[in-house]
Amino acid sequence: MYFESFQQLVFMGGHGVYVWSSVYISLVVLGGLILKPLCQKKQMFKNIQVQIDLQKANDKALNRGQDNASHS
Amino acid sequence: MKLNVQWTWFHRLGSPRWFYQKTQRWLPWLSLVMLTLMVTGLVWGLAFAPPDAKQGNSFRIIYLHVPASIVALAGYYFMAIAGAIGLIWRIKLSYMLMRSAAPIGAALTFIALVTGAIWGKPTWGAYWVWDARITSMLILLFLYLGVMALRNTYSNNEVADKAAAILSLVGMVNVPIIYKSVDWWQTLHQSATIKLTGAPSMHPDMFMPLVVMILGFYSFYAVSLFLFTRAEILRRECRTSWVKQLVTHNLVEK
Amino acid sequence: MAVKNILKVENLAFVRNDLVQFEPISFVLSLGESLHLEGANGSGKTTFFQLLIGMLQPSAGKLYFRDQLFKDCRFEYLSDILFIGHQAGVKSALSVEENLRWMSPDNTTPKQITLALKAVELAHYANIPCHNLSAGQHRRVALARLMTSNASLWYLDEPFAALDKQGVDFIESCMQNHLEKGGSIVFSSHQDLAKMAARRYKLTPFQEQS
Amino acid sequence: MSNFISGGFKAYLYRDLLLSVRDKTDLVKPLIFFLLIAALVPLAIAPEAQRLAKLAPGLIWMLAVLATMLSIERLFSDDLNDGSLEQMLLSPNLLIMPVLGKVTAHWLVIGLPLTLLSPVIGIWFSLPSVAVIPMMLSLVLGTAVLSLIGAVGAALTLPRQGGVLLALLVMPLYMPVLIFGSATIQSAVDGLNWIGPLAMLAAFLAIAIALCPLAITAGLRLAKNG
Repeated sequence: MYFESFQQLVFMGGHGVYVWSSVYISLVVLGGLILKPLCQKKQMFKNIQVQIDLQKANDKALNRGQDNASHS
Repeated sequence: MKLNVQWTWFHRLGSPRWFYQKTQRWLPWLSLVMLTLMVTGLVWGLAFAPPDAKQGNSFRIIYLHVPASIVALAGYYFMAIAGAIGLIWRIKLSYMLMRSAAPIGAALTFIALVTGAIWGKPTWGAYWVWDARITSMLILLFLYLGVMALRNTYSNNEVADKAAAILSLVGMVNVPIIYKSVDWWQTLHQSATIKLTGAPSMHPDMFMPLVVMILGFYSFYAVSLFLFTRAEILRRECRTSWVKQLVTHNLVEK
Repeated sequence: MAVKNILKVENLAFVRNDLVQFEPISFVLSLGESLHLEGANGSGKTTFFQLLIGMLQPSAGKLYFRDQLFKDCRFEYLSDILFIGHQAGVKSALSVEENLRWMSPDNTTPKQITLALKAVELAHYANIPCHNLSAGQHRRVALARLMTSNASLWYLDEPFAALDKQGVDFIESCMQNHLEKGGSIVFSSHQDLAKMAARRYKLTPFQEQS
Repeated sequence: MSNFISGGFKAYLYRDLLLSVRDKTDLVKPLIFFLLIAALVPLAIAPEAQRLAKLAPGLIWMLAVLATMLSIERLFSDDLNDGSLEQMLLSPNLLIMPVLGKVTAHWLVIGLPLTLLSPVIGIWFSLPSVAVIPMMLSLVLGTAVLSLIGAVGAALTLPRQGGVLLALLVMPLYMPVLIFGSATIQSAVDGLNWIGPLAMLAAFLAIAIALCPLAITAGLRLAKNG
């Protein structure tokens, strides 16, 4: 380890604030690039599930309609 | 009479499904590789590598600035080539790859710009210096924003992809011209600024973490691209049966 | 040997935003024959015309012109068709006579131009810039092309829309002597033709093959 | 007056020139914009001659870029609205020639007058007289490249006629032209050899003539079903 103590690692001879701020910003943006598609995927799954339920609902309604027609 | 319609576009629809299943298996391993590369590169560069003689420790920002700008530029070429493949062979999957590559490239260019600006403060005393590298990065960001903005102006999917592909191809021809002319412009107004990224002349101990970080960023690009493209496939194929099965199967399993 | 059928369409279909626009279309059009395309609004008639004139690439199916695939004979095909769509294509800064001159083939003589303008009752507007004219008159300038064009295949997308009595008669007479001269026409319209018998083709929405 | 069916470069060039001559306002607007902004600059910055002279090369080129961008937007949109673009796309022969005809017409109507007007700006910004010839030469070549690249942007943003979108698409592509254009004038002012940057501008023009029509025709074909 180039630096003797953890405290020196953070301070980095006066330049620590610049280095760690750029590291922080980069990690935030990189994290965003991973999390955004994952939430999009979760969102898409929910939408499609809603669509499927909707379709199933009106299919059922359709069949019930045909049953009444055939009975009466 | 069964319409034996030879739907040329049917079999092409299959490839997004193949991509979805393939990435389902590769993603865990690839993200593992990405994580190890990034962590080792960062720790090695920030904690173990010796500081630069002139710039001191602020030099360590190179381990973020240089990989981000390299992958951002390579990402633009990847996007343009994916667009070209889409245009020539009308493959939907390559359009989706192109569409997903744009935001990642723009984000990486943004990282390169921010880290470059922060790095400029201790080295030249000002946050923004019209250094050749940073100016070209700024223009690249505008190119990315142009492609993304154009992508959203068309409502019809097919046309939006084609327009974005054409623009990224026009951009691809211009990127080397822009880089060379900005470099030439830099020499014309040569102020006494040291070259920000003297990569090869560096000490091997400094250079090795840089290579690891570049590989880390490339694998990050791949992981993020796969994730974005998978979300794009779900959005475009939500009416197809295989996606519906996928959703129902997935919910039952969870 | 004169090729008998001038146009053959095989299962032509188009997909927009993953929605198939209409049931795949197949028909054969021979010389001297006209085809009346019918279909409700939004059933894809205009899209089909765009496919016919090569503006849109079909997602499936083939198009043959004089028994040659469209891709191989693009030049002959495009120089031998006349397409009049919803938009008149008239530049408002130019005069009526210049506009018709611009839209007619090379060898049209000035006499033909004035004859055509007289037929659509625009003769005395010849030198007036088009921005003074109404949309209906713009449409008549476009329809005057029926007199001056020497294309053998006509594509007319709802030519009778918003036209008065003489306009409809003018178009029907043009269509009739075009057919007599051995040309052929594909046109779409919501009203039936008084004088002419034309083969009908119904455009139906796409049924999902379950 | 020939026609669109067999007519190519000459037909569209002649027609567009006739159209531009017919409605004068469209012709004069960018030129007045060019002079107007040039007149504002000394008020905004400083009337002293030597400070303006330092800014002159870059400013002249900035104005040329903005004037071209202002006028390129309407190159294809009028044709799309009245339907003549559809007829143009239907012409059997190559679409590249009509497109080149239209862009040349735009250049003759906007680029050339801009170049002939630039000495006036040179005088206003007390540009040394030795730099006037290089300035005009660089503007002649440069405005042609600006028109060609602007036409690509106009074709791609055709259905959604957004001024800002066109600027966003086209500005990055204008950067090299801007750099070498103002460098030509700057090196002439400094007494250096200005043939080099001028040759680069000529090279950009050659590339633009070769490649831009391909992108323009592809963009136009999209506009119909946008």
